[in-house]
Amino acid sequence: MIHIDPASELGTLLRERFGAEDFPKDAAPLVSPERHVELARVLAEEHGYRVFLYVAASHWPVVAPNPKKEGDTGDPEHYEIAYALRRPGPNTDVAHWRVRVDVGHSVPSLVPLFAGADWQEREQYDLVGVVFEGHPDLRRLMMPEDWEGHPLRRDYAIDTACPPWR
Amino acid sequence: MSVELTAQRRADPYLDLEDYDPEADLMVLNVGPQHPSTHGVFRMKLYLDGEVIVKAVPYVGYLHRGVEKLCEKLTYTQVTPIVDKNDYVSPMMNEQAINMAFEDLLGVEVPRRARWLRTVLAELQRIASHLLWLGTFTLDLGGAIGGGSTLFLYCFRERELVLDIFEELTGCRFHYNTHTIGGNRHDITPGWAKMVHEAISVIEARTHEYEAMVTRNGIYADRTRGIGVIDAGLAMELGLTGPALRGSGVDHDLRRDAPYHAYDEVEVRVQTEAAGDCMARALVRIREMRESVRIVREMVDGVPEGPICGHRPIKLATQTKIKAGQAYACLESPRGELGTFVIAGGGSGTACPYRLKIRPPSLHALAAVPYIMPGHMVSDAVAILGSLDPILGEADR
Amino acid sequence: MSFLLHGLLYGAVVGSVLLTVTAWAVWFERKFSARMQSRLGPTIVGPVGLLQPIADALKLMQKETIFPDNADRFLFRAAPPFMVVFSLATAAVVPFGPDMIAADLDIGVLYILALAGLMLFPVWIGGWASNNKFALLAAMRGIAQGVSYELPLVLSALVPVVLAGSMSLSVIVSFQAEHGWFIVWPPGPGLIAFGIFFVASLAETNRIPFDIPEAESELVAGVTTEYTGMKFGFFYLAEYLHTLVSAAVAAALFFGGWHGPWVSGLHWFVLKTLVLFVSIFWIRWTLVRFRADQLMRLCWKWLVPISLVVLMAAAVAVQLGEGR
Amino acid sequence: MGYVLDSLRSMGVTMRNLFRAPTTVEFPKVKRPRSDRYRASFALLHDEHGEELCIGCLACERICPSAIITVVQAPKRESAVTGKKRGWCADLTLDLNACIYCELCVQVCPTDAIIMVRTPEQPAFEREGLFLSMAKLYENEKLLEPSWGTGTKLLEMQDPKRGAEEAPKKPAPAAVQPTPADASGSTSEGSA
Repeated sequence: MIHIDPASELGTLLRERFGAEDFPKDAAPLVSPERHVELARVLAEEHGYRVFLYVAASHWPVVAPNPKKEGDTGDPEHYEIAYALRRPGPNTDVAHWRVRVDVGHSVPSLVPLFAGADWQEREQYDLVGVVFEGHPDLRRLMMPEDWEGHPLRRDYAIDTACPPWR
Repeated sequence: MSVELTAQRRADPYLDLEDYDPEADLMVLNVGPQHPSTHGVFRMKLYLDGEVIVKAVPYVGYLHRGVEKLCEKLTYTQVTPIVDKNDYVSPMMNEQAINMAFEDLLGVEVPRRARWLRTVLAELQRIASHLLWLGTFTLDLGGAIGGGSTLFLYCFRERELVLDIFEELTGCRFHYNTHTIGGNRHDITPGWAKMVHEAISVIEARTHEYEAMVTRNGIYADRTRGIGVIDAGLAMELGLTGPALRGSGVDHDLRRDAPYHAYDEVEVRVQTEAAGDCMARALVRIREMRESVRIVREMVDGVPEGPICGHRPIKLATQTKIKAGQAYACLESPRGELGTFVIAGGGSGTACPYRLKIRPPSLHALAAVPYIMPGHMVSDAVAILGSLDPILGEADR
Repeated sequence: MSFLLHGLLYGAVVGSVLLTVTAWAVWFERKFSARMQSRLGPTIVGPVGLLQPIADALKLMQKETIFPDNADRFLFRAAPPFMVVFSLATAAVVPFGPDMIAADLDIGVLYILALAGLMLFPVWIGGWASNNKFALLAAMRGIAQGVSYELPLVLSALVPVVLAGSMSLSVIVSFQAEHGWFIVWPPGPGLIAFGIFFVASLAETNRIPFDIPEAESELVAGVTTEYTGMKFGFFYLAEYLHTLVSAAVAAALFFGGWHGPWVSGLHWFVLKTLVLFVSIFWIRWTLVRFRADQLMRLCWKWLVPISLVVLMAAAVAVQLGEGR
Repeated sequence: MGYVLDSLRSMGVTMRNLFRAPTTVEFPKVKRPRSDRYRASFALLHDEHGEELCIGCLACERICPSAIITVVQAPKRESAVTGKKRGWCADLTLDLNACIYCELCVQVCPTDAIIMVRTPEQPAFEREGLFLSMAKLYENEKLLEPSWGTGTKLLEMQDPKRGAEEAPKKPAPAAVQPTPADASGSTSEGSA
């Protein structure tokens, strides 16, 4: 399970400089979309997390408020984008963080910092539909260019009819 | 030579051809998706000035099968045989990577015997995968009717020995489905260790022959030295891992630095080369092959007694239930860091993953193409692509 | 009149024998390379696959001829026969035995080299007419390579000419029969010249490590990318014929042709040609190929200067020998 | 010069290999031996009294990752041998066109009814030839050589408690069977 100890070097950084409050036991801490490029830069330049690992976006549909629970407001449709960087070498470590944006909003792209984010962000845009702001070349990567919809969204049925192949 | 000078500079992948030379009459050469040396169905559009590449635009996705979407619909127990097909040159690694993630989520302890067995299988798979790489790389350099195919067939001949070992153990030569959550599905048979010893001693002896034909050959060196140079900074930024990263001089190997399986019980000597060119990547892989032979030889006799599976064996499709959580598990596949990022729970119930993301090392390797190819010739494009060792099944998923 | 009859008769005999030999040379190469690669090679057609060339030819003949869109059909059709004709025509001046020569030209060596130069044209025509970028690139590479390697080929072939004092192949062979093979005597020039001639022949015949015009891992199939059926078969045949004839010419120029210890004759010539032919295969199935610029560097920086020096050395040797 | 020496060294390697025995075989005439566990196709089994082992429990249909197994259950009735009521399978089809040979259906089978066969090379000329009907599956039992794996053996091999006590006195809990099956298969095979 991904867990970042708030007392660790990474946890301290996230807590003190990037306002991460919640360090869940089974997930990476959330960072605001505005600050996360800065976080990646600090991690790469000051802490040696220089290998780009992955971007994994996931789509979360609307959760209606549970009437039985007091004060439950439900959850709007949103994307959750998990990022990871690795520090190479004998003291290797992985820095995980998550960014959450509502549908319709975009996330700042990491491409200016990491060339490896280019295709990963294109893939997530293609498959999940997250728009990465500042990406120099945000095209579909896996699916045909004229494909409709984003297959990895939860509302995209697995048996959606495929248009005739060119 | 001007070709070499331009290759050293980091190329701009988004180069506007107007900026290059508005007057230039560039030739657009479409290499792939059906081309002998694109290692599957990779396509790149090369803008050529004479024979020198000005800009390379790669296209992937011709082998996209929607594995990640499929995994969302399959239960945890059913996913293993599906991901087998991702990196079809080292299927063991796919199985191990995905099951490591699930074990992490479940908190299952893998028995020591299974961990040793997994280590041996992983190293054997590494030998097989590097052998296939060496063969196909030389094929790219030497041609299908020529020296390339000779070495290719030598490598396949030796790779057969490894596949025979896997067949003896699992019953399949390729898509084994021998790993499961918490351990392995097949235990070793009485004659297996002897078979492994015979195979690796043959492979070790023949590695010298390969070296005589490739790395110690002047023509081969001419084709690979100084070609496709990736400096350490670019390699890390691109997320290159494995031999491509080590070939750029970064001393990083998950087997030593973040030991999984039983790698904490064995010494792994990490092989690095500083040059960052095709030859460096080739040397790293050939030395890794030797290193894997040594590790297998040390480990195969000492596989400890005990159970091979620490979790309930698969009896029902929906028997493995994970409430919630996110996990990232990674291992050093022959191509680099093969990671699995899983979000469990969520809206998909407890039996299926909510979102499963496979981090393919090949995709990152292919992403290097537009950065390193410009400035080289068409012949070098083939060499560079071969030296990155991309597996399209894994890149496209 | 008798000259014409002689030419026709010998031409027919040499042509048909060579074509047959070439067909089985393909079989031999397939078998040889297979064993080198731990394979079995052709086994099904005939005993040990001996009828495989016939099966191949029949298969190629049955195949449809495909013309690419916008291809120049006339030139596209014209290229393959030219290839075969030029490589067969080279064989006319090769002395197979003491009196076995189709046309004993005074300028035999010049004729061979001229035909080797002409062989570039079908390559270029085929590559251009295919209207395919891979074929075009291959044709350009082929021209560049052919023109460059012509030079060391000519210069090294001139060494025996200078030593024997004649351009006629039969005279060169008889001279060697008298004074010893050029590969051993005079020591030095002949051997080096043979080395250069051999390498340049490999390049002229597009054999690995110089097969960049058809580099199939880069350029799919080079000039023959768009050729199908027997048109491709012609290119294939011409390639083997050219290789075989090159080996024969090298045997005549440097190894004394039909001359040998005990009984001189055709058998010695065949034996020498075969040894050279097999070594070409052996090299082909061992090495990887050069890149275009490395190939040029090898030619202009090494082969041309060395062959010039060797030619001078041969001339000096002849001058010194005159005083004898 | 370097090129010449390097080439000669490489040529030495190829010459050495020229005299090694070929590794390929003339395929249809000679077939390479396959391992015991080799899995190639499927078969359905009868027990020693000639009664169908399959009880139509749908386990294989549910586990199959590529969803190629279709089971039609038949109503429960008495077994002719034991006289006890048991389930029956009316029809079981398996589409080899999409099979990924993962052996999961074999592993989950509670009665060891479905197994894989190790006779390799089962080609077909049309797609229907790869579609295994129930009749074909029972035919395979007689015609083809069974592979090592059965549900019982696989579960025994993967038993997490295996090796904890030297001789397991009772069968593994997961391998409880409704009908007597291939009991001889439960050996301690595999502990090398």
